[in-house]
Amino acid sequence: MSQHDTTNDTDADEGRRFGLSVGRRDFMKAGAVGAVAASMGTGLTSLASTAEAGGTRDALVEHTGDWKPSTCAGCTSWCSAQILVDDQTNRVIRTRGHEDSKIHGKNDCPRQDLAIQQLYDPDRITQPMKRTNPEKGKDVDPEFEPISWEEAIDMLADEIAELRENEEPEKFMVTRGRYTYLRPILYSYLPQIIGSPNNISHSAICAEAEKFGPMYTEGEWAYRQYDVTESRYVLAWGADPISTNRQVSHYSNEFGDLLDQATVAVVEPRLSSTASKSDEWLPVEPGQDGALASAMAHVILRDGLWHREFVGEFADGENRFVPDKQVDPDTFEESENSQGVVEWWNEELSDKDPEWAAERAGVPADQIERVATEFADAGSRAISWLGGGPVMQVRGSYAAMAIHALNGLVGSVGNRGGTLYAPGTATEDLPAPDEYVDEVAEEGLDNEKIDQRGRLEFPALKDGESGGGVVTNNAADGILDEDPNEIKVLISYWNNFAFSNPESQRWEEALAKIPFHATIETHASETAWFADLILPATHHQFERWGQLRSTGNGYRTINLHTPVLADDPDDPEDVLENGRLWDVKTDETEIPYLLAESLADKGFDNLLEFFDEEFPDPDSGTTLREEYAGDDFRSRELRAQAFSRNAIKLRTQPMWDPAYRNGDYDWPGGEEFDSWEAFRERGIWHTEKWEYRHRWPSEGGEFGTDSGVFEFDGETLRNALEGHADRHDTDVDTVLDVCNYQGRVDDEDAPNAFVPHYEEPYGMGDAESYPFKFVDHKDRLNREGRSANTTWLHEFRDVNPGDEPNKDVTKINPRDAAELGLEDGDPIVIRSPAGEIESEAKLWEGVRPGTVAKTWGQGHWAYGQVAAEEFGEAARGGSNNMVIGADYDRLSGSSVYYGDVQVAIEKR
Amino acid sequence: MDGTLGTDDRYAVERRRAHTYALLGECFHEPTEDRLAELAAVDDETVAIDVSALREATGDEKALRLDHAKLFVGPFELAAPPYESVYVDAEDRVMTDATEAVQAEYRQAGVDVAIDEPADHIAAELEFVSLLVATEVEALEAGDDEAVRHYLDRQYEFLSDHLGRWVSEIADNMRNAAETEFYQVLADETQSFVEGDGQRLANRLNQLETTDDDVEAVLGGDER
Amino acid sequence: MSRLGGESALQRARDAGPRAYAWIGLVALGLLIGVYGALLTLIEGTTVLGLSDQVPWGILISTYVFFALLSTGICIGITSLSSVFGMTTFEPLVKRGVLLSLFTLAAGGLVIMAGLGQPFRAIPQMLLSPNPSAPMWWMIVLYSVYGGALVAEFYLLDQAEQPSQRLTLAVGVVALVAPILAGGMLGAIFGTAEARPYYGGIFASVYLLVTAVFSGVALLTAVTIVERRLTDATATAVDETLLTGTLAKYLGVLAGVTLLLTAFRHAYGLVATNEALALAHEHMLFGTHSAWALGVGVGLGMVVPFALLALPRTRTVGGVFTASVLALVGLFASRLEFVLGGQVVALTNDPSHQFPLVSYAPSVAEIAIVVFGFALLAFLYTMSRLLFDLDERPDHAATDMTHPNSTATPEVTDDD
Amino acid sequence: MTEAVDSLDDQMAAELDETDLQDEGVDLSMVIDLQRCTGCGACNIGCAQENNLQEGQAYSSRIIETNGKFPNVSYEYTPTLCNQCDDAPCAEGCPTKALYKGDGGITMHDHEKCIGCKACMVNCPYDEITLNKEDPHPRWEETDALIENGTASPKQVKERADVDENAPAYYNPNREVGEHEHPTRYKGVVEKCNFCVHRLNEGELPRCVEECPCEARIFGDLNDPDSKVNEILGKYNPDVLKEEQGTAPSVKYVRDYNGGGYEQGTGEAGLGD
Repeated sequence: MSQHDTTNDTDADEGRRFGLSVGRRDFMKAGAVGAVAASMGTGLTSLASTAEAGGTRDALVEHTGDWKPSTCAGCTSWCSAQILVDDQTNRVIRTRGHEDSKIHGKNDCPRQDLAIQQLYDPDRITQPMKRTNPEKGKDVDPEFEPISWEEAIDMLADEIAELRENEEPEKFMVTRGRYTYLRPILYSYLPQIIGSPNNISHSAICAEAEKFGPMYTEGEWAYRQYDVTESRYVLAWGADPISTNRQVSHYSNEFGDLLDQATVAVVEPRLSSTASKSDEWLPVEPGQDGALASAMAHVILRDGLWHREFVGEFADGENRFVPDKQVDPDTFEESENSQGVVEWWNEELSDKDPEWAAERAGVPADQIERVATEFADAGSRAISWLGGGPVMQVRGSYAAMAIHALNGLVGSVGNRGGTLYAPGTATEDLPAPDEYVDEVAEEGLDNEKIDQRGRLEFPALKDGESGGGVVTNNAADGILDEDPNEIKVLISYWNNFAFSNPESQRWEEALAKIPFHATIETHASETAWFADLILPATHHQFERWGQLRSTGNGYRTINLHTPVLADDPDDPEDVLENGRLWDVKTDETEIPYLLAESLADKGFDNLLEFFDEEFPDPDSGTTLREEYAGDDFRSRELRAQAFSRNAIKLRTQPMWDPAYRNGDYDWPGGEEFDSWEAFRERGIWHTEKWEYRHRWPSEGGEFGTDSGVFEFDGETLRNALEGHADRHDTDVDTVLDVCNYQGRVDDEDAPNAFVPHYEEPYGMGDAESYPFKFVDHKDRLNREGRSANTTWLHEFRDVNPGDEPNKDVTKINPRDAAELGLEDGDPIVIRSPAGEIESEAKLWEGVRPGTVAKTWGQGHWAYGQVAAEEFGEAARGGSNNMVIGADYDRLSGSSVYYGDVQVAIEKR
Repeated sequence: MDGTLGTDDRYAVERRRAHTYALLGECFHEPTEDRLAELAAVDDETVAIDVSALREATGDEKALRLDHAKLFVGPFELAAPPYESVYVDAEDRVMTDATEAVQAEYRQAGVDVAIDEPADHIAAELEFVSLLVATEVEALEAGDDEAVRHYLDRQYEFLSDHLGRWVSEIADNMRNAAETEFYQVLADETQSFVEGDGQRLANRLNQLETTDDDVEAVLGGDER
Repeated sequence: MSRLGGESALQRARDAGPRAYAWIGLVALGLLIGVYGALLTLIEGTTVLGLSDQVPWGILISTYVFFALLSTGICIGITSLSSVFGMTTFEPLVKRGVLLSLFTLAAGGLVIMAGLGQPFRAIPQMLLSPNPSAPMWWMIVLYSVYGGALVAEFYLLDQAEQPSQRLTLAVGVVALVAPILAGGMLGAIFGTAEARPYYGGIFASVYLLVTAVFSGVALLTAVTIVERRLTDATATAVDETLLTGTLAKYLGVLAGVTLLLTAFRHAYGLVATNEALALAHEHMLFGTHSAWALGVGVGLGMVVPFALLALPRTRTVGGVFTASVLALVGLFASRLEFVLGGQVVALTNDPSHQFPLVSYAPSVAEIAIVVFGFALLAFLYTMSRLLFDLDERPDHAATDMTHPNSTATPEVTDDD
Repeated sequence: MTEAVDSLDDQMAAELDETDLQDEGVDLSMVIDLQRCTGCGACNIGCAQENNLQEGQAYSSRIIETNGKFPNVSYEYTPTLCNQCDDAPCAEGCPTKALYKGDGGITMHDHEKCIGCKACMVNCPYDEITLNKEDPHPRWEETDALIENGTASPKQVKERADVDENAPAYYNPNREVGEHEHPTRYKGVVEKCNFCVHRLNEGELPRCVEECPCEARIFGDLNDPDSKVNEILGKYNPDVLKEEQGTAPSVKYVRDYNGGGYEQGTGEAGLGD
């Protein structure tokens, strides 16, 4: 065997450089030897497994690491995601759409990938910090010092305990921005047990007005999903589905086919991403969307194109919807599915022809005619897609009703290729805290809320109830005027109100005024700049338990957030040990629990009792105390993490616990798992598919309106408005007048108060000194204001049509620029009655003359080194919210961003 | 090689093989106190070579170190160069094709050289075989016959392509040049064990091919 | 055959007087600056150079082109006339011409090496994995051959006792053919880049070779004039009439041809239908670079020398010297204009930025390396002046008695 | 998003699994369907993540074009990457064959042979080659934190993520697989897209193809008649960027970014008033 052998056939096994030298199957075996070597560790002298030897890798991470389920909350699509974690270094490498999701599969929009730069962002807060400079102000350095979690929680508990002793719990406040559906723990139950009515969510600066339309026509205060795979005509109003909000991944994936099978028209003052790919672009004058909606309804009725089965028909078949003519209601037989179309015609539509609308909206009459006709020709497979643009305006509510009512006219409500909602989900509500609310708390809860919702000038008619909805931005005025009461202690979580509210300067003052403010977020944001305590939060996509949901393709999915860095997420020890990059905690569960323990130390143990009693592990029944008995801070942290796990198990129990499911829980249908592990491993649960037309009364269903049918005449709105008027013992006309609407109950030369109708836009600032209308729109790579510190956002900023990489340009039509003597790249100032910002001019034809368009998202002066020009000193770019005044669409309570913002442009 | 190497354990034979290769690999390293202490502590049962002979032959440590340097390290002309490439490719060259081939073999198996020596150093090769046998044992315990078969093949391949081809020559060189008895004994033990093991492996593989007894039966076979 | 030993060189240096010390001090300073620039680039990487992804070739490349073509020009323009074609008029310039060619080539090599991303791999990789389809590879090979030929030629001129006729001729031919091909290949590097019409395809080689001769002759003339002022040995060896007569006219013609070619090049460019090309020319000539590209490159560098040399009145030694120096400065600028022009209109082909104009300014490190090139040239030439007798005429003149007009005195007295 | 049948990615990955890059005549190509593309930039970010690219050095980039006058305006986003030209000017001009035509028709770059002469950057008509002017990601070597012991310094994050290469903390080690790739490159050499050859060798699709949410990037072997690529090219007539340069690019584009229809009509006659 050992003669001098000069021939050695080395080429046979010499790894072919590019060929598949190691097929996948043998690879598995090769790795095994390495594993044995690794396990022997020091036992070896001459060799070591390649991992330890720091040598190069011999397999892609996709083959060695594992995909763990989680959810991306980069926008409200809330896509279900899978995170690739490298097995050797426990590092997150990639994120993609969840392969099992019937909504988007592995497809995820670019935002989701920015999360990785967020997770490994050096500017993340790594441990709790305390302010040492008592003075608060925009250009006052807070001089944060690191402190331990124990001290921080103790400080916060002291403040709350003091409020309770002085029996003024209403001076405690919680503000919430983004959230998961574990939100009730921190957002509702904690303030309820402490006794404060002041928990303020961000909804009114998101798109509450978008829900007003469907509520007062169809009885559904909710966002919709759109059946694009089956649709033949899509008319998008200010919506940009391939770029932002509510299922970007699904709509981007389907858009190519949609262009083949359907006609797409977009109503938008600037050329948006969707508009640039669609068949028709209606460059509407900001604030005039309502005129187009009424004119299109006029055309549909005038030409007899409405959906007979859904709307009804004239007894003798003769179409009496003749322009400028009133119609006798008796001649029209309404269908079982809707009511009031004749009243809508008589009160509003009869004289609103395309010419009338063209004058106001600046869109050619023939285009309006064409779009309306082709929209209606697509019959029930036509979508009137309601976006935030036309409705988040001072008189946006009625435009929302008109736009959504178009779906009613063509019968696409809940129908194939039309506007759908979400099938029922099998989540369980978290246990309620009622028995743990003592009298001091009861008293506190009776106070009026700090955002003054429900007052005469703030109807906020969510779900038909006066004062039902939040008026987020008005909370700042409530704090500043100490009306209804002073706020002494604030917990703000997962929000940056000092940046994301219109006229955000007011929030800077309000936050500076609050004596004690603890903020729970990942970065030192503008809001944290005024905080006394920063409690660093986990990153939602990788480091915590939570649950959100996606809606699309006819389904709704329940998506889990799981701590992907831990090997066994169920084991609190493991999660605390290596589930997080830094010493950070979950805002909605761990921090409230630690707070409860600290409050109990100070004698107020209602909260702790609630958590300990009501949140055992539903699987094994063991309570938190049984799991971890110790009273040292480490055991508290472990209990807090176990509490988070138990909470999510309780929330999703029907899906994974067959016994519970078949108990007295009314199971809505959908996937069934038979163990928590199986469900957690998968991380996503699907409902049944939406059943077309199942809500139509003609098919045995029922709409959520007071009348139970689709209302063109606004009967539910009438009841809500009358409710609000009675509450203030006045009449509807005064309410509408105070709230700055033009509609009146029965006044000939004013629009009818209840039917969907056009109202002239209310300009904030006079047209002479502020000649341009400001078009604010979303950034494709912005994770709701949280991704400005990632380098990729700036490097690829030109994915927004008209924008430039690494810049924050304002897009101006070349004709306007010529008048102002502006050239491409000139530094400019944008001034409005509310404030002014600096920017750079970009001459771009995709902007309507008389308007300027600017992407929202930049203008941070804190948050991090990439987001700000000079951290704590100079802003990078300009924050749109500094020039958008604080005004409201008062019926829905929404803040106003569009349509009415008048600005002036000057060369710097 | 920890773990109980009791005689009644079904795979004792294999474990002993693994341990022997590892031990031999050790011995080719520079003789330090703890290595010699380790050698002294080895339980004869767990090794398939006459370790007691080795133990007696250690003698004075300083001489051993001198001899080790003369044979394997230099600085002058190596008496018994411990590199396969020297024997297999051409008389005096190091880091030739053989080294690269061995390196590729290690990398494919997921291991790498941890000492600053070329991959085809005798200590590394011996240890690599011991690793292959250890993995085979694991596969045996997991009852994955296919994997066991795979590793037996790999062992045989490595012995026939590499270690087996030059072990006798290095042994001859050691026998001619070694001054201390330790390296004389080491030469004999290494050569006889490696060649014997290679032979046994060949028989077993033929037996596996010709008959259809499963791996279990085959391995349970003859003692050393 | 001067056998000046080492010590006599030192001795000559000592008695060259204070002006020489200043000169040597200046050269030393230049070398120091250069070393600093090269080291900085080596350590920090090309980030210290003013380059970007749109302008990969900056002043270092244009300086390399300038030096390489100088070397080529001297050889083609002057030395080969004597070593290959046996002309005698330029014989006094031959020996220093060969040295100047060699040293400018060395300076060029240094500048390009310092500008490379991975300088130490350059030669090994060129040898280990040559790419015959790459003009750059051929250029490097040919210039190496040329360098060797120059060394051989100088050896034959200076040291060899009785060089055989055929050997000198053979070396001379190689020293002529190699630079022509190398210069052509240098042009091909730019010309074959079809994505860059500015370089003009085949025209690049022609343009570079012709302007090379102009620059070579200008350098040789300038250096000779300076040497004549410094040492009377050279003054006697090189007759003034040679300078103001044949050389001046020769230079004048070359200046005219260069001016013509450049004018044609820009004319074609400005009216080109290819908008990017037209914009590039327009930007280089009348845009931000127009001061040095048009003013210095064409105005000072070609028009003024041509005028000086064309008018007999100004064709004095001083006039010729000024013309040569201006020509050199102008050509240095026009090399940069040529290299930069091809990149100034970015290829990002991003229509929304329709032909973005890219800015480029040499960085400190780049200027330092350029200074290094010149300092090295000056240093080598100064040393060679001390070590060798550069005024010596090539041997073949001495032995070839049969050649009628081999005497030193020029047959034409030139007084017009 | 049809549930039952595999996604486009899965089918292409299956095809790739059977393709052995070593075989002669494998001519890998990518077809980009501009109607499906929404211009979202996911390809750019996915590529930057996979190849640890320094900011500003994008293999996968874009050309953006706005034409027309308001209100008739068209905006077009064309994703770009190295075209792996069959007749590659960069490879022809490279003095040391650092750039060469490798298996599958990919224009490969051997960083060990690259001398940093940048001739390729001058020759490439598509500006797809970038230079590493310094060792990449110097930002990640900084040791000072934004807020003293409140936030981490970039170096600390790298240590926490167990990364010691010249790379960000979210370093992707995939390029270590197969020795010809250098995971992060280093100063003085150029770099370019090579269709993620380190992934192809392991039977995975290029990262930009997997990352595209619109399934607008179709990848496969042109010489395999029933590959997805040929299927698409069978339906739509492809065009390539700068065809007049004659480099025969392997990246082809089909259909139009602005896929919408328009209102029929042949315009106005005569010079009019």
